[in-house]
Amino acid sequence: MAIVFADTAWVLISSALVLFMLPGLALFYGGMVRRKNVLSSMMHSFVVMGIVAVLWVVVGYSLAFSHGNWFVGGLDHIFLQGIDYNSTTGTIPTYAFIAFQGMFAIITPALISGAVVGRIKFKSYIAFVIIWSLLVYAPVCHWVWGGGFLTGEALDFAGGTVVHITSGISALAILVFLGKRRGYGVDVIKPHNVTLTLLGAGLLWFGWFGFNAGSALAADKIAALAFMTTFVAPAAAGLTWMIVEWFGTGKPTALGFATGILAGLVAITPAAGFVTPMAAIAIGIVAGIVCYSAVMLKGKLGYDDSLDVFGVHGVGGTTGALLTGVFATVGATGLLSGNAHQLFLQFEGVVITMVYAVVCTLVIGFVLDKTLGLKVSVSEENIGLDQTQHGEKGYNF
Amino acid sequence: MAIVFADTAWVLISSALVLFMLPGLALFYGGMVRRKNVLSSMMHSFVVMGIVAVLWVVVGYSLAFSHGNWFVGGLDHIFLQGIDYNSTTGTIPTYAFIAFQGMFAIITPALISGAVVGRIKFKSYIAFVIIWSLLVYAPVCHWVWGGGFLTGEALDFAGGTVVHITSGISALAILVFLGKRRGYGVDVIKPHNVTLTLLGAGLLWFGWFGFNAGSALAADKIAALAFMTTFVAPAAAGLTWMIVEWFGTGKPTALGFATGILAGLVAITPAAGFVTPMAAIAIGIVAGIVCYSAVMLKGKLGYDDSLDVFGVHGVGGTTGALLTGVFATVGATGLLSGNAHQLFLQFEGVVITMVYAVVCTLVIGFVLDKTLGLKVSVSEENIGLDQTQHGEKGYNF
Amino acid sequence: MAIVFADTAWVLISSALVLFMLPGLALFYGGMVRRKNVLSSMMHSFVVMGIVAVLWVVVGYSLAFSHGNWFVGGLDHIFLQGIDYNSTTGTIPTYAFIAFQGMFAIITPALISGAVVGRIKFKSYIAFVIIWSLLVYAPVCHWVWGGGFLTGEALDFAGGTVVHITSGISALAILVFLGKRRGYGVDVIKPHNVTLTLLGAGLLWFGWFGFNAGSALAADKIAALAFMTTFVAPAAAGLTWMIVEWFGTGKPTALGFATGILAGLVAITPAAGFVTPMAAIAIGIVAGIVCYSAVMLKGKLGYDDSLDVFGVHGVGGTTGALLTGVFATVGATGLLSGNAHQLFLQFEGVVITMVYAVVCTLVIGFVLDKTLGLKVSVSEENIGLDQTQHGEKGYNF
Amino acid sequence: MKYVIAIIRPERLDSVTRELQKIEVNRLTVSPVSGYGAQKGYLEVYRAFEREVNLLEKIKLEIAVNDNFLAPTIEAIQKGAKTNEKGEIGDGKIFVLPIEDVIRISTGEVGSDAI
Amino acid sequence: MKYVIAIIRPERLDSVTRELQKIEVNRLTVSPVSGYGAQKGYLEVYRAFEREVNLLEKIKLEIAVNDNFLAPTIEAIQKGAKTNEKGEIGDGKIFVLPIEDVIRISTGEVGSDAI
Amino acid sequence: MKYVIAIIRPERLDSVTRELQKIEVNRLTVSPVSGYGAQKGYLEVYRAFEREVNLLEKIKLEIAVNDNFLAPTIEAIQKGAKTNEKGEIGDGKIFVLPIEDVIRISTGEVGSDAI
Ligand SMILES: Nc1ncnc2c1ncn2[C@@H]1O[C@H](COP(=O)(O)OP(=O)(O)O)[C@@H](O)[C@H]1O
Ligand SMILES: Nc1ncnc2c1ncn2[C@@H]1O[C@H](COP(=O)(O)OP(=O)(O)O)[C@@H](O)[C@H]1O
Ligand SMILES: Nc1ncnc2c1ncn2[C@@H]1O[C@H](COP(=O)(O)OP(=O)(O)O)[C@@H](O)[C@H]1O
Repeated sequence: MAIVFADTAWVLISSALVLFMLPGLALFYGGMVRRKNVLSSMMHSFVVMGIVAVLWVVVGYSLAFSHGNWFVGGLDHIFLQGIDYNSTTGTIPTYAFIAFQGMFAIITPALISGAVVGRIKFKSYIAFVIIWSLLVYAPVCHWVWGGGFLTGEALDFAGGTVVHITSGISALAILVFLGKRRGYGVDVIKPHNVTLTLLGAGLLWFGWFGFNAGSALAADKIAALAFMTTFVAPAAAGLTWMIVEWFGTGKPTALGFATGILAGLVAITPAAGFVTPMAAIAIGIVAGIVCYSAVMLKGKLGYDDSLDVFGVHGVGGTTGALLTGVFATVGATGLLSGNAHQLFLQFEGVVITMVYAVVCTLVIGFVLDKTLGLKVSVSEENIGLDQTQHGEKGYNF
Repeated sequence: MAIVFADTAWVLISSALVLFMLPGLALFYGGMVRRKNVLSSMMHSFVVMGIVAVLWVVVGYSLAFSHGNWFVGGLDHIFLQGIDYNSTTGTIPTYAFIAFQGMFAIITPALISGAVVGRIKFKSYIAFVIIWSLLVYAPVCHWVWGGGFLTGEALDFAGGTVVHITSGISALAILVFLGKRRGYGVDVIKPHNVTLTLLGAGLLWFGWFGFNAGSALAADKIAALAFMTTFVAPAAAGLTWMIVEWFGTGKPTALGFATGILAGLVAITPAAGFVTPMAAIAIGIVAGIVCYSAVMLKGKLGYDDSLDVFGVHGVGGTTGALLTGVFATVGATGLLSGNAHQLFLQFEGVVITMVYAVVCTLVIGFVLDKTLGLKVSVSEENIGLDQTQHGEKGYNF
Repeated sequence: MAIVFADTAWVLISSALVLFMLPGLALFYGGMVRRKNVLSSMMHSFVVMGIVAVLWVVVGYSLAFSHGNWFVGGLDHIFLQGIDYNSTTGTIPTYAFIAFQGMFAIITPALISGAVVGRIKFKSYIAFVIIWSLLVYAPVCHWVWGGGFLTGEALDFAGGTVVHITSGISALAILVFLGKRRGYGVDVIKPHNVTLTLLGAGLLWFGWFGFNAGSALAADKIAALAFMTTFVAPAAAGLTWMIVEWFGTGKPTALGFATGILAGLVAITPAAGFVTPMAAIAIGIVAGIVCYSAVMLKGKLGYDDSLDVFGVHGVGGTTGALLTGVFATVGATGLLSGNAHQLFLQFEGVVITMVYAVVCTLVIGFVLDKTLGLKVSVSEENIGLDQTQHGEKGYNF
Repeated sequence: MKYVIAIIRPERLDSVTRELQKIEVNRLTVSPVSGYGAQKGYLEVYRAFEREVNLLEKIKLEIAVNDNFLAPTIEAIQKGAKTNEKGEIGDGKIFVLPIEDVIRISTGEVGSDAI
Repeated sequence: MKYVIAIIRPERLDSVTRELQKIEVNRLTVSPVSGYGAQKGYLEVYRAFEREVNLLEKIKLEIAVNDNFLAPTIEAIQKGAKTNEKGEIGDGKIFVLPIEDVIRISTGEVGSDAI
Repeated sequence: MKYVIAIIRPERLDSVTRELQKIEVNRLTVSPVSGYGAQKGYLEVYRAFEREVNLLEKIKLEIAVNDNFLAPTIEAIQKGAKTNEKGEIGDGKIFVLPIEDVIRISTGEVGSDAI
């Protein structure tokens, strides 16, 4: 089939934008940790670009998108067998589709890293990323987008469930084995460089336009709609977070605003091409309040989801997935358009994904903890992961 | 009407590029202030992404672009009423047009912040941005691009008048109420991190391709022309600034070069799709000299336009607007093509805009100063705005 | 001829991406030098955007791409004579082509700067960039892409020879006159800020999608292929570098991973649109091993190619050029497809380019050393180039 | 009057200042430093080069105290700076230097009143 | 010989060095520090946590002087460091410590000649 | 016990620590500072402003030593810190201050044992 050049250009640039979110994430997370862990934290995002890119073309893409069963794809396309530069998917070259989807496979495990900074062994992190990508990401991606049992049921425009719920809930599950950073809860572990975090938020938003609007897989009206919602939802969420924080603590922080933007981006992801801009603002406002509350609650519950992966991605992703079932009006209908069933389908998708991701992550965590060991020693944690895991320091004279 | 996919792709990616200028601006400004004000300064750019994005879809877009009178648009499209994802504007979805124009509405007030860093109250800044956006930006945008009385008269390809002159002159006006930073003129208040500023300049240039070439609203020959002029004019301006500074002070600074690039970008903005690349180089050279002189003059006049918003955007925007009337040859004619009248029209546009922006800004400033108060206390200024306005610090151990 | 809008959009955004590599390079290099040289090092990349952009439209483009002889183009298009916004090249406006090619002309000399940081006079650097661009870049570009004697012989999809081999080998040659930094080999001169370097690597990869996939000059299947190979090759190279280093020294460094990514990007450049993704992975793996070895060897040989321009660009570019002759299957054939002759042509292209670039660089270096002087004084080197060449410091309180 | 210089682990800063506040020593100066000592360092790698380094990140506290405050100050620092009950290598050191004079700039007070 | 340590506001660095140059004290060492003192701090917020902190950015000057230079040096610092005529809380402090010896590395000079 | 403060060039840090290790002084604290001294500075330019500044980047070493280690420590620093045989302006200075007490936090050792 002939490809549409404009769609190809759009998906290619969108793919580049999504990959660009990885340096963004590295900065976002890296700025929030202590100086002694900055490279370790950034490497958690960078190394995934290496690992999952290769893994994806070797086997991941096939598991997620080739013809298989209700649960997982087959092995028809391992090593990209049967695909060449002439192959097409929809109106674009299959290679463009594989690259675009590969970027999603990359960012998802990298998101989890925010929960485990400052104490996970680098080699165990690598093992975790590989196994989790195959065991959790590939199947869930197949369920929702690749022809699996949720395809055509739960609405997920750009990955609220596939990306954010899986990563958010897995971040929580892995903490069972990793526990807290030393001093957490007693000392305030403050971000060493908030300018990095702000810049990271900027890169993430920029890249997210590719993430969401690129998910239209065409430079069409739906892409424009998804772009628009990805523009206003995070804006509304950032403002909401800021206002709530201002009233709550007396100060509107830059970090809070940036986190709010992120919460809005997460929440609009599943809805991006299904809702109007005004609904997007509503979703952003709700996400701002709900995620803020989730993050505040952490302070009370005392688990150390260090950079609030669950509070932002898990909670924000769930919020977005459910609200998609409420507000959907474009190309699908939700509760407010009289289709209550969609909300149920959304709920079902969320629950199944959560349970599956938690169980798998617990198993992976257990096995890795017993074999490689997940957590560094006390003395390594004290000195910092940059020196102990990577033999280098972020900053020298 | 059917949309053109290629144009849609181009305007969408251009919109993302323009939004990306905000983190760029945050870095550009943030690097130039003292450590204790870095987050405050960056937040001036970030928070505008939140505020104006929402404001724009709620009412701004309608005021600027809906059918109204010679002065301002109507309220037909508040809350984006009457527009859905099927609506088109020219060859692209209206949502793409709204998003693209929204980015311009965002960056304009953010530019002003460079003049007021280190001493403006955060809540007053927010109030200022909201009021100024409605009172100054929306009408001027309507005049020039939305069907108002300057539409089709003054040439302004991508916002020399609408964006740079309004912000540059308003930056100057607001200083009437804010005065100088403490120690200004006695101590040299040096940039705390020039690498941030350089990186910011890089992001700005990158984003500016979307700003200018995206303003063609199509992926056509005019877009390519505007791209080309946006490529060479800042190059010429940066070199010119560097050479003049080298002769003047004996050293070519990195900050000077970056500022020169910015001056060139500003000056080519109104001209981008109307002039040849060689004319763009001429405009860049003139902008480099004129803006450098304006910035030097500040040292003599003693007002504290902290990061030279007037010197670069006000003066550069004016230079560009007038030179558009001199060099225009593509799709319009200027002085050198025998159309002296165009230069008069440009001049008229500049003067009317300046007067209007100054008057409004003075009024807004006066009211805010009497109500919320514009300036922080001496002790807050000493401690820095990061801690006093936002309760955080840019850098921790 | 009518242009294709989608191709125009793609080449324009690709051009912006390539220009964005310059701030990326500035960060990549700037992070690796000492604090006292950070601005100097960043300016080496920034100032080239100014100089070569102007030089390119004045004369460079004409020398490279206008009709000339086997060795160099003519002067038909100096000052872009004979070209206006209606001119087309293939399916895009000529202005888009000129801009895109101009970006390549910019990044090439900037790459060289990594070898000379911390000791070259700024004015001599500028002189070097101007002369080298005209004497080396323009002719070699003409040979390979502009109708010169290698056009249609040596395969070079996006500049393995034109960009990376010329810059890599010239970096080595110029060291004949610049020698080592003081203390090199005795003290370990460590990167002052690895977060900048990582971010730089991120920007470079992002921009490289424009570099390679944009080189298709159309938003077509070849662009998608080139995108895909530019996605997986650096991933494989980064992983390979990391693994080799891990075994070699016991620690996988972030800097090593980033350097590996870069090596992979360099090596896939000539091959990007000619090989399959699986071949790209093979090229990445080989590049990771070969470039790592080259960089390690430097430690033994004792020359001070400060930031390993030769080890990464020279060696990586050569590896890529030769492997293109091995793996080419799309639109050309290589050794593995039974066309051994192509490998010979690749080899020929590499050798001729290397010899030419070395000889020219030695001559330029010799002349500049005798006239302006290439190296700063011992005391200037001690104090650092930021203060002595630019009169500023990267960081202030 | 004494000038107390303490080198501690960055992660103990909060608990040290907490202990100090309990005894109402609430003036001090903090700076980030790197240290080298009994605590084992790690292999550091930079491209072709690798080397054993011991430079670890530490925090330096400087506290000027009147003589009667010296003992409690030292005790408070010790209490706050210890990683655990028994103390671990790398917990840091305290140096006590003599001060001859102190001047408070804003008021011009001198000597022990100015501390 | 004395070792003068002064903690001042960052924004006063320029005026202090200006005053010092007037009396020809033109050797000193500067570093950024954070301080904690009488000057009220501000609420600091980090996600779920908020806390009153007093750590404010300051500059530390270190100046080794011969005894006859001590008084003018202190005076010059005071003059330059004061926010205004009457002084404000947070303007900083000066500590004077004894020095036993000074060595200039390049020449090997020792004692008061080396200062 | 003495508190040795040395201001050296950043690029000499490695060679100084190497010399110190030879004499088994392997405890010290390092921090980045800026210095002002005999070494000529350079014109600094910031937009409309330009000024002669002498603030150059330096490294500060702090080493607490027992008295018998003082002389070799100073010698080792001098050896490592010199740019070349004859020494150059800007190579830095060493200040020796008295210490009254040292406490090792982890063990509670005090005095010269704790150094
Ligand atoms: N003699 C000394 N002189 C200067 N600094 C020292 C000295 N001894 C220790 N330090 C500082 O104290 C830190 C902790 O000391 P270290 O010897 O590692 O462990 P411990 O605290 O158990 O003695 C060091 O990193 C160094 O900064
Ligand atoms: N006793 C002390 N020991 C160490 N540092 C001190 C001491 N007192 C003050 N400082 C330093 O001086 C700075 C200014 O002191 P502060 O008490 O805030 O105001 P003032 O200068 O009016 O006394 C503090 O931030 C701190 O860095
Ligand atoms: N009297 C002093 N007090 C404090 N610091 C000093 C003093 N003299 C020199 N220094 C520090 O030592 C550094 C080197 O001294 P300088 O006078 O430039 O050269 P030299 O080492 O040849 O004497 C200075 O930059 C400064 O940081």
